[in-house]
This record gives sequence, structure tokens and C-alpha cells, in this order.
Amino acid sequence: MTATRVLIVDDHPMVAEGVRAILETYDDINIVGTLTTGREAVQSVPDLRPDVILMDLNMPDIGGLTATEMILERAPDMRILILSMHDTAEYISTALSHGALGYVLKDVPTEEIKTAIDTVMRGDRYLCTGATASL
Amino acid sequence: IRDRRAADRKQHQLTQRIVDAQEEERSRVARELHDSISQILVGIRYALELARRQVSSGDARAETTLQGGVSHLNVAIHEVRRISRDLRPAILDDLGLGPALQALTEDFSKRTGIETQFQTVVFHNRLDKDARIALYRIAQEALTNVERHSGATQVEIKLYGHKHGGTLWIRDNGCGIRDTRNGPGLGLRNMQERVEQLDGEFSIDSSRDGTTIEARVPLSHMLTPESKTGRNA
Amino acid sequence: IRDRRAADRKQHQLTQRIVDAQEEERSRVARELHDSISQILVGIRYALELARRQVSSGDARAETTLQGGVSHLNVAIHEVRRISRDLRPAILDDLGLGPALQALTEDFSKRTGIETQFQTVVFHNRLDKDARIALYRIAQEALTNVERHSGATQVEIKLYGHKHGGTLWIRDNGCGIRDTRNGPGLGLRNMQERVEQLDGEFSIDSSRDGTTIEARVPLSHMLTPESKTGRNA
Ligand SMILES: Nc1ncnc2c1ncn2[C@@H]1O[C@H](COP(=O)(O)OP(=O)(O)OP(=O)(O)O)[C@@H](O)[C@H]1O
Ligand SMILES: Nc1ncnc2c1ncn2[C@@H]1O[C@H](COP(=O)(O)OP(=O)(O)OP(=O)(O)O)[C@@H](O)[C@H]1O
Ligand SMILES: [K+]
Ligand SMILES: [Mg+2]
Ligand SMILES: [Mg+2]
Ligand SMILES: [Mg+2]
Repeated sequence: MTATRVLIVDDHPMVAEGVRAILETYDDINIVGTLTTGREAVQSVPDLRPDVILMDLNMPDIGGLTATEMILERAPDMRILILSMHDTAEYISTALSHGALGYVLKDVPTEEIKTAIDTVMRGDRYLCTGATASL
Repeated sequence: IRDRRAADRKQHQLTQRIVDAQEEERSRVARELHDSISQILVGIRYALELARRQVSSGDARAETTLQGGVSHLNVAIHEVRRISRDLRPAILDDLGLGPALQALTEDFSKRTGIETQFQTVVFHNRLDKDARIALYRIAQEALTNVERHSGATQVEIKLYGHKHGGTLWIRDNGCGIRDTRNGPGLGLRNMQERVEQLDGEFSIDSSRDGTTIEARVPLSHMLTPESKTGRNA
Repeated sequence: IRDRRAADRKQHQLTQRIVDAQEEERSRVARELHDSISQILVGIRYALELARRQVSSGDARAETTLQGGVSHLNVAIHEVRRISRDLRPAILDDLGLGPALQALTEDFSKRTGIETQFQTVVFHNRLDKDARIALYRIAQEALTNVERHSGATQVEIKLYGHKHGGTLWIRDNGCGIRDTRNGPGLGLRNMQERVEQLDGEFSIDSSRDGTTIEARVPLSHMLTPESKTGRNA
């Protein structure tokens, strides 16, 4: 079995570093990069060839929603998993309407982030616990 | 009637500026909390979970991971304190205006490099809460102006009581107030308004040798010795 | 002249109340950060230091200590998020007034048990930032009044655009505004003031069957389609 190629996009270095360090402990995950802006993400996708992108929402240049749309225009099958602090249902439905395949909160146990990656890798939608109920 | 309308409009504008400033502040603090503090805390959380995984698999790097978590936690604690203190320093309510101005002076001096002296004499009667807050905000606004506009190298702050009440006096050796033709900003207007609300008097004295502002609060805003709670002015 | 003085005094009092409310809010947020968040974080730091010692001495309880640290961290993250959202919900800037009111409505309904409906139609032109904030604050104040004074069991909120601008409409089925003889509170006054600042119109219609407030914002506060940034009204 080949490892899932994961790209992390988050403007906050501690979050990006933290997720990277955790996910690297899994044998079936290969972190192909950590980026801090939406624009870099859009540009780097062809080179980094991730299977899954973990995407932050609030970033200084283009936010996660716009970045998601732009990436999907070029790579319509890309699996984008939003990783966000916002637990309001409106954010989740907006993210899905922009084409994200999943939505996971930053402050869930990190096992759940792994589960979310595995789920979208199978082609299924992943919504964090709690979010599913409010939709 | 025209006068009346002009006065109304001015008051209206003042209210608008106060409300705008409040929304500005709310937005800034909310963003600091959300974009900075929350993210640091999430980062620490990831570090703790990593450490836990490392401990359970006997990975010796757990200690280093924890060390990193502790130093990020120190950053978060420091930042939360700063945000809290900027909003309303606990020292003002806990110890009174004198100690609060002393702390403000030291911070200001350290941050800007402008040599700043604070002097006070212990009041016989201490200031009530409204006066304490008002004079503290006036000192904050005045120091902000000194930093932004004056080019001063020295500032003196005095707080003292007398038979008519209490006085806060702030002098800088900067360039003086040259131009308020496009109307004074919110800062000076706020200071004036704060003092008027206390039925006090506010004055500005400015020349090429610097600027002095003085805020005087009447006896009606001094607590009598009986109502002392062991705190100082 | 006496009228004039009375009007001045009233305006003066209003300004004072706005400033007081602002100081109140600052003080509350500062205290929450200082007394609650800071203390939790300091507690977590002790836990991390303990865990580090346990790891280095091979004490198996390190994992439990870390687990405790994680759950306290969750509390802190949750609280910081609440404080930030109460000051200024990010959703208002990120997604616009419609989603922000939807979230506000859901929270209110859940917290108070008052059945609350929100309806909106997508605007052709979206509201500018000032109008968005003003209408959001009006909705907050109105819901606070419903909770505190109306005894209502149902609330309806509507937000819609039309050829003259945009309208926020809030109706409750409570007891109606019975008595504002000791002057209106700051709430209704604030709503009125906010709308006037936008050159809009504000109206209250109250009877024993309930209260309806309506805030209308003119076209000058709607952004043209060209200036859309992909966000909604
Ligand atoms: N200590 C000072 N030294 C020199 N100039 C000053 C000083 N204080 C104020 N001024 C001048 O007076 C003007 C008005 O000050 P004020 O504090 O009212 O407004 P501001 O600082 O420009 O804006 P705001 O305080 O609303 O952010 C300033 O723009 C500056 O030109
Ligand atoms: N929806 C409502 N239903 C019934 N009575 C209301 C309602 N809204 C306001 N009132 C009445 O109008 C008065 C004034 O409201 P307002 O919001 O201005 O002040 P407040 O709520 O009393 O105080 P504040 O808003 O300053 O905390 C209230 O005290 C209450 O008696
Ligand atoms: K790996
Ligand atoms: Mg971010
Ligand atoms: Mg100023
Ligand atoms: Mg009210």
C-alpha cells in the first residue's frame, strides 16, 4: 500500500508544524509540504501532487474558500479537507458549496484528523462530529 | 437655531466616533484572540498529543516535544496578559491609580525608549472609581500622542491631591501641537470629554518647547477617609 | 435656552452611558482573560512540567498527566473562542450578515428556548461593512430586549433588499413596550443612533400583541455588484 500524500496549508506556523509532526507518526501518511498561503497552494499543487489537501480557512492573502475553488478549477478531483477553528454550521455548508470534500475542526483529537484523511481518500465526504448534527 | 444644529451635529459626530472606536477595538481584540491565541493553543494541543504518542511508543523525543509545548505556552500566557492589561489593567482596580500609572510609565519607557518619570504623593482622600478610570485613560491617550506626534525625549507625569481635588499633569519636551486645523483627533476630544463628565477641568498648554496637559478632578470625586477600603489612590 | 441646556445635559448623559458601557465591557473581557484563561494556561504549564519530569524518570503516569493537560487546553480554546465571538463574530466579516444572523438566531433560540425564525433572500447588492455591523448590533440588542422584557414565545427576523436599500425586521409576540417613562434605556437609543448614522430609518411598533422593530438602510450603504468580493450580504 502506498502512503497518502498530504499537503498542509495554514498561515499559522504552530498549527502547520503541529499537524505535520503528528501526521508524520503515521506510516501510511507522507507529508509532501506545509505552505502558509492560499496562493502558494494554488501554484504548488501540480508539483507536489498531493492526494489530500488540509486547508485552513482564514489566511491573509486568498482565504481557504477561494483557494479551494481555484485548485478545483485546475484539478477537479482534488480532495480538499478544510481544517478550521470555526464550528458554526454556516462555515461548513459554505465550504462544501465551494467544493471541499470534508470539514474538520482544529481542536478535535488528532486521531479524527487522520480518520478524516482516510475517509476522503476513499472518496467519501467527511464532516466533523457535531457538524453533521447541525446540518 | 443654526448654532443649535451645529452643536447637535458635533455631538452626533462625537458619539459616532466613540462607537466606531469601540467597534474597532472589539474587532482588533477578537482577531487577536482568534487568529493568534487560539492558534497557539491548538498548536500546543497538537504537541501534547504528539508527546503522548511518543511516550506510549517509548520515543525519547517526548521530552523535547514537551519542552517546546511549555515555551509556546509561555508565549500564549504572555499574550493573554498583554491583551487583558491593554483593555483594563487589573492593577488599577486592585491597587489604585498611582501604582497603575507607575506600571504604565515603566512599560511606556521600556517600549519607546522615551525617558519617562512618574511622581506622586500619597493622597489623603483617594479618587473614586470613575475618576481613577478617567485619569488612567487620559494618561494612556496622552502617552500615545507623545509617542506618535511629539518627537519628545522626556516625559514627566505627576499625580497629586490638593484642597480642590486631584490633578494629573503630563509634560513632554516635544515639538508642541502645531496643527489641529482638520479638527482635533478623538484623543484630545476624549480627554476633554472624560474630564467634563467628572465636572473637572482640562487644559492644554503647548509651545515649541513641548506640551503640557492638566486634568483636574473636583473633591466630589474623592472618597472620604471613612469609605477607604485599604486601597490607595 | 433652558430647553437647549436640558438637551445638552441629555446628550451629555447619553455619551456618558456609552462610555460607561464601553468601560464595563473592557473590564469584563479583561477579567475573563486574566482570571479565567490565564489561570487555566498556567495550570496546563504545571501539568506539562510534571509530565516532563515523569517522562525523564520513566514514570508511567506521564500519559495520564498529558491527557489532563489536553482536556484543560480544550476548555481554554473553547473559552477564547467564546470571548472572541462575543466581541465580534468572525462570521460577520467572513461570510456576511445573513449567515451571521442565522448563527445568532440559532444560538439565541437554543439558549433561551424562544422559538426564533430567520428568513432572508439573497441580496442583489450586498451591504457595506458599516451597515453590516450596525444591523448585526441592532439584532443583538433587540434579542436581548426580547429575552429580558417581552415574555415572548416566538420571534421572527427578516433581512431583505429592495429598491430603496435593505431592511432588517424583527417581531416578537410578547407584552409590548409598556413603559419607557424613566427614559428609554441605552438599547433602543443605540439602535436609533446606529441607523441614523447610516442615514437610514428606524421605527418601533408596539402593542399588547408584541413589538416590531424595523431598521432601513439606504442604497448608499449597498455595495455595487462590481465591488463584490465573492462574499454574500
Ligand atoms: N504631545 C503632542 N505633541 C505634539 N503634537 C501633539 C501632541 N498631542 C497631540 N498633538 C497633535 O494634535 C493632534 C490631535 O491629537 P489627538 O490625540 O486629538 O488626535 P490624533 O492623535 O491625531 O488621533 P487619535 O488620537 O484620534 O488617534 C495630533 O494629530 C497632533 O498633530
Ligand atoms: N421587545 C420588547 N418587549 C417588551 N418591552 C420592551 C421590549 N424592548 C424594550 N422594551 C421596554 O423598553 C425599555 C427600554 O429598552 P432599552 O433596550 O432601551 O433599555 P433596557 O433594555 O431597559 O436597558 P439597556 O438596553 O440599556 O440595557 C425596556 O426597559 C423595556 O421596558
Ligand atoms: K510518515
Ligand atoms: Mg489561519
Ligand atoms: Mg491621539
Ligand atoms: Mg435593552
